[in-house]
Amino acid sequence: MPEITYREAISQALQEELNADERVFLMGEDIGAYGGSYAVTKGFLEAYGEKRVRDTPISEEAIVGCAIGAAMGGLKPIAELMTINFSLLAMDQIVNNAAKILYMSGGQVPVPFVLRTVSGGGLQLGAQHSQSLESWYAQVPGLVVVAPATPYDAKGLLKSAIREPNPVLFVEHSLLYRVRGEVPEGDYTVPIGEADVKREGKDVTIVAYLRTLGLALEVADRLAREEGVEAEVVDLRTLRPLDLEPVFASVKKTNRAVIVEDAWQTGGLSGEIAGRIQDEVFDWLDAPVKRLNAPDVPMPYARNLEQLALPTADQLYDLVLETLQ
Amino acid sequence: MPEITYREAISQALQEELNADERVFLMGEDIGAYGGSYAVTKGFLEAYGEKRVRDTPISEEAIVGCAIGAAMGGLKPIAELMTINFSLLAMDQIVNNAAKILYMSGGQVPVPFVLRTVSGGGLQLGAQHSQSLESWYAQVPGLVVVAPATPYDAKGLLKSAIREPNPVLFVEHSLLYRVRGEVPEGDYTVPIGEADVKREGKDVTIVAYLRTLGLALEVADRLAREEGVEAEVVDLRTLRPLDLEPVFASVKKTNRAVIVEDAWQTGGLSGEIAGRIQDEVFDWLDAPVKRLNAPDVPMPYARNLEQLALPTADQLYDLVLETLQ
Amino acid sequence: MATRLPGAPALEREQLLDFLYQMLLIRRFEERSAEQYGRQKIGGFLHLYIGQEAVAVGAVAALSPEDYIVSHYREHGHALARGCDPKRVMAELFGREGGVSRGKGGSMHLFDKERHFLGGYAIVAGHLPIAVGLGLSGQYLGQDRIAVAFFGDGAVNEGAFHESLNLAAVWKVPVLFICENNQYAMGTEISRVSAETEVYKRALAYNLHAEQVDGMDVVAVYEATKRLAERARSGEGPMFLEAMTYRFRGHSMADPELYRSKEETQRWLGRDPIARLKDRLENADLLREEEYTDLDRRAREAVDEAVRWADASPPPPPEALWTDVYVGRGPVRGRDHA
Amino acid sequence: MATRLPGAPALEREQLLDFLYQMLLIRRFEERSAEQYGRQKIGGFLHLYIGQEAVAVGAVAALSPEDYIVSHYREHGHALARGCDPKRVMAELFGREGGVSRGKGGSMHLFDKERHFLGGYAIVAGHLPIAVGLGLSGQYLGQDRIAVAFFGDGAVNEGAFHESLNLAAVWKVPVLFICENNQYAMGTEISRVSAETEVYKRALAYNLHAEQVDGMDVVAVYEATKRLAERARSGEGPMFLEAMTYRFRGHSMADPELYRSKEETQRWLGRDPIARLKDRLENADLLREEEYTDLDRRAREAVDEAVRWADASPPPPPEALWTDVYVGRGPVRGRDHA
Ligand SMILES: Cc1ncc(C[n+]2csc(CCOP(=O)(O)OP(=O)(O)O)c2C)c(N)n1
Ligand SMILES: Cc1ncc(C[n+]2csc(CCOP(=O)(O)OP(=O)(O)O)c2C)c(N)n1
Ligand SMILES: [Mg+2]
Ligand SMILES: [Mg+2]
Repeated sequence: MPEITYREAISQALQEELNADERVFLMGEDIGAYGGSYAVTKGFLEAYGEKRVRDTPISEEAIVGCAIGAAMGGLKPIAELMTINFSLLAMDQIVNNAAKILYMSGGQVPVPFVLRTVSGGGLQLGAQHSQSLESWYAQVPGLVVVAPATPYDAKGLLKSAIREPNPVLFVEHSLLYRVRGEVPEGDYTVPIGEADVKREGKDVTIVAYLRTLGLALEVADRLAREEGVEAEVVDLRTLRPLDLEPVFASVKKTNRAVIVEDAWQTGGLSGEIAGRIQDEVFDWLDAPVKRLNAPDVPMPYARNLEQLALPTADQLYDLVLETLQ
Repeated sequence: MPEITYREAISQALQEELNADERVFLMGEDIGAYGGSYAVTKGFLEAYGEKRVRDTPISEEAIVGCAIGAAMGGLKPIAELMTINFSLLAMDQIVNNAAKILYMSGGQVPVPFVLRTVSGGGLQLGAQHSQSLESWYAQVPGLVVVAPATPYDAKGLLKSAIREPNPVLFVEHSLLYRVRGEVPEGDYTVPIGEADVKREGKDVTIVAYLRTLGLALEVADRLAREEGVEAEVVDLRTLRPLDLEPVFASVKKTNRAVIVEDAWQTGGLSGEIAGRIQDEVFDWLDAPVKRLNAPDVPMPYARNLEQLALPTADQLYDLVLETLQ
Repeated sequence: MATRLPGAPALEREQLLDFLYQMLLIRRFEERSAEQYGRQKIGGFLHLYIGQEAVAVGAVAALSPEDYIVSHYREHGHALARGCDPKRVMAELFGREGGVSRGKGGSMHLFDKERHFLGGYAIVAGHLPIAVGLGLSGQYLGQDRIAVAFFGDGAVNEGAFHESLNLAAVWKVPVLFICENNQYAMGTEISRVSAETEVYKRALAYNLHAEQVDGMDVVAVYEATKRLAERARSGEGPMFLEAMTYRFRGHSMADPELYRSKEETQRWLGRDPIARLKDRLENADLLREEEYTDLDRRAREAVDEAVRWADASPPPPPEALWTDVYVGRGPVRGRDHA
Repeated sequence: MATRLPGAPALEREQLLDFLYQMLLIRRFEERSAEQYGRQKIGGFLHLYIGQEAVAVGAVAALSPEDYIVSHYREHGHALARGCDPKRVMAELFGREGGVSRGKGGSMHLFDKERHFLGGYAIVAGHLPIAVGLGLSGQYLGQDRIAVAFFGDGAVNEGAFHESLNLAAVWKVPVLFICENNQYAMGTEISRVSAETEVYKRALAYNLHAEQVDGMDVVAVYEATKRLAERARSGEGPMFLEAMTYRFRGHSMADPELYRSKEETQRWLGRDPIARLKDRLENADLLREEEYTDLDRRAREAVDEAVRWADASPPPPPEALWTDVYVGRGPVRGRDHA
């Protein structure tokens, strides 16, 4: 299988779906003439033309609302918000319209479209450009929220998202675009709503998604090497609907769990997951479920401070060891 | 002490602060000529004039942004968003500006203002007007989020909020405006960031806020009457900073906890609280921490369905008993 | 008897009588809604369309049945004008299974997909970008179809208004924006919150065609809409129509109406769109008193029937709580508590 | 030697030379920033102001030092023109403790409260309502003070633009909106995304005074700003100025500039605001070549000094992560992991 980047995997999925279905089109800021702010759609405008690759004004609310309307009219829009920070400007459309129209219409009007966006910090972009806000959307009934951490999952999940009959927020991570991995050429899908055990182990369960999956795998290797501890790593992949069965199964085996997430802790997903674990497998737990989140501060610009503002491998390593004591 | 309503308590606090400080002013949609959509500011326009009671266009983003700027310029704005559902239109201002300017400016520029809004369902207002979104704001460093459940707390906390040097989201609940309680005339404050034990008990801890406090107290009485169970009820009152010490202390005594909240479960505060309880007082827990949230559906309009879409006293009663088994 | 109205030669008498009937239907429907609200058959917010009937009736009549319509929460009139069954609209207000949205939407969220009535929305201006998207879908698929959005003067100050008009203009989307300027947003008079009180002038900033019409004159609304809809349909891009009108009742049932004078209301009552059309038809010898009485009787009967039907429709089954959250996805969390 | 420029009798030679110096300072500052970015002394996004210097210099010079200024992320020029210390601005770009925002803001978030420079903001148009609030505070407190917001042509399509202009107009807030129309928002040419490419015409919809000025002519910008600022100050409400300009470099350091032609850029380079003022002064016999060389040398030295100073400034202490989240509230959650 060819090894390609996360960026290329997403780009492939988009191209294949554009080729397969005339109703699929892209819209967003600077996706065309500029080639996409993360270069995912480079060359698309030339290849597909202005009808299907639509540069928009800087109007996040209209972008999402227009995609909703287009979906209601029978198209399959793939809208892009340059980063998840800007999604706050479109949050009304996402939460009050996209997520609710099917329900409010008594099931008459589905709203199938994909909203791609980019989450995360780590590039010194400062407080207004470095947030991980996906957990807010994961709270909303009516939305599907997907967050792939590998090139393989990115392509397969994006294809599922485009074919999904519901609104999907597709969250990419700015630090993953250069990550490489094996990705089949041509068509395949990864099902939405299934978490994935990315590494098997018997001593402790680590739950992660997006950037923190890499952290978890790195720490798991180090734990095996340095401490003889075998960590099982579960990648959530979909944040809504949240598939925790593999987590429960894993904790029944390991009796210990650590959750690691880029978001701020209060109201992030880690609390939900910890709450569910302690509820569902209470009798199997040998230690409290531990959580590693970003510290509760806006993202600072200075490189040294930013490094302190994101969960690190060392912190995770220590926390896992703490759980094992 | 006179008995007044939650609505009157809030109105009193506003008037007293308007009287005390010339820099305090109100702005929002229909707070003036209309008298406020929940009649909290009825008569204010006549009493204080157009300079201090400012009707705005329907422009949520500008309302909040303007309040931020006015605060930076030395005023003490009390802005109002008619309901928390509309706060999504201003979320960028709240999250990306209000919460971050102090930090981004390296501590130079504080943004002291109050944003009043109304949360909750139960009045058949349908999917777009019945949400409980306060937990999203409770995740954001830089914000203070206050959510009083009684007239006494409402007046005292609003006064604290107006004097607070940080941006405060002050969340009222649409079903509480007619609730009556004893409220001192004149000045007093309730400190921000302190949860409050509203009922003492030794058998189980119930954590609640806003509308669910009433539910919890009702259920506690019934439990005492019908089962001889003494529930301790903790009212969070402030959602950020979240004061869980009284909860931990309570659980150390009761060994059991139930959290009840109007919001959807995934990503609400109940997960955070359950996650923290099991972490901090793991060895004291005799049963998993249980949670009662709204079912994961948009709010339906039909009365019979809406009743099913909010946590009920019966559900809470059953869940507490389940915890006690 | 004459067959045409002076000044409106394109309209058949039949159609003019139908305008009258539809306005009466809406009027009676709203009056009964208010009454049923008082009896607590209807809950939540109820926003009556009384006084503005000429806008919905004139505008919707000028559209093709394939054209998409979206509206705000004051949308009973638009739904009825589009031909939604009054029985099912009333049942929706009652929160019953037979409602157009199966009781899950309510007064503010009427949907009737079959009639391309794609919803009432309760976030001010939140449906405007949706209209742009609907118009885009028609354009993209090469359909002969436009989208129409109804909204109020208050919506004009929302960012969504601005972004939608600009996007529609840039892409030349076939969408017709119809602003019903009833001069108040809840209790706020337009001049207190809008830098420009002639709303169509604000629309001109987007380089699109915009004009104003007397919203109390159903024939004028019909003709203006017809013209603008055809221009949009023929590729000229978005069009904007400001209909000057007035709501005769409060904003919602809770409104004490402290913010406007009796005299003002009285002045506008004198321009009642129903009475005006009636007079005009009578003067042109196109309508006899007993015909009018008959139309009104039919309207009242249809509404009586709607109320009876709605009341006989059962509430949605408890199971309905859990459906329609997703297409093709199983039960959702929280179900265990049910 | 002459003392005045033909056509600009109000300006002293001193001030004109100061304009020239300030433009040179910004130009050299930005060139060095680019260089330091290449050396990874600066991280994140870096948006250079090169080409647009006349706007910041002319406009800020026309304001009172008490007037509030807010800007977007392309704000180094505005900060320097307002008198922020180049050393501390460069240190901010370096993410150092000596930075104007103590290293926590970065290039996009320069703040200097003492100089009433109340920030650079990275959400397009997100600072416009803040400017309205700042203007309101001056009006409310009876201060003789206006607020000024700088932003780009791309910001005009955001809802926040619309809401801010309307609110300011309704309340007659003393705020001056200055749109730097450099004709591109990242890679998107204005005519592709704005229904009206003459931005000041969009502002006219709010019933406020709006005009256009040659943004490559510092004297013209100064005069227009002076006029509009005084009108705002004297109670006429918000004012709008569109400055026609061009960025000579890419949007940010990552921009491959595929979207515009070399010829176009070349044409605009011919209108370089620095060369233009220099020529004009020389033609009017107000500047000698060696004076210019001297000004440029001073600018270069100031920037050299800024780079040295910034590099000597230490990074913020780890403790700084936890401060400035709240005023007067203790440590925040997550600290236990530090
Ligand atoms: C975003 C948002 N803000 C505020 C409200 C509350 N609200 C409901 S209707 C209304 C007034 C709207 O007035 P207008 O657009 O003129 O329509 P009209 O009611 O006059 O038909 C307001 C403020 C809302 N529903 N949505
Ligand atoms: C709300 C929001 N959307 C998108 C972006 C990404 N973005 C940053 S700058 C920019 C272009 C802005 O162009 P303009 O306003 O013309 O200013 P210029 O860069 O030309 O000075 C975009 C789209 C953003 N920062 N904020
Ligand atoms: Mg109105
Ligand atoms: Mg630009």
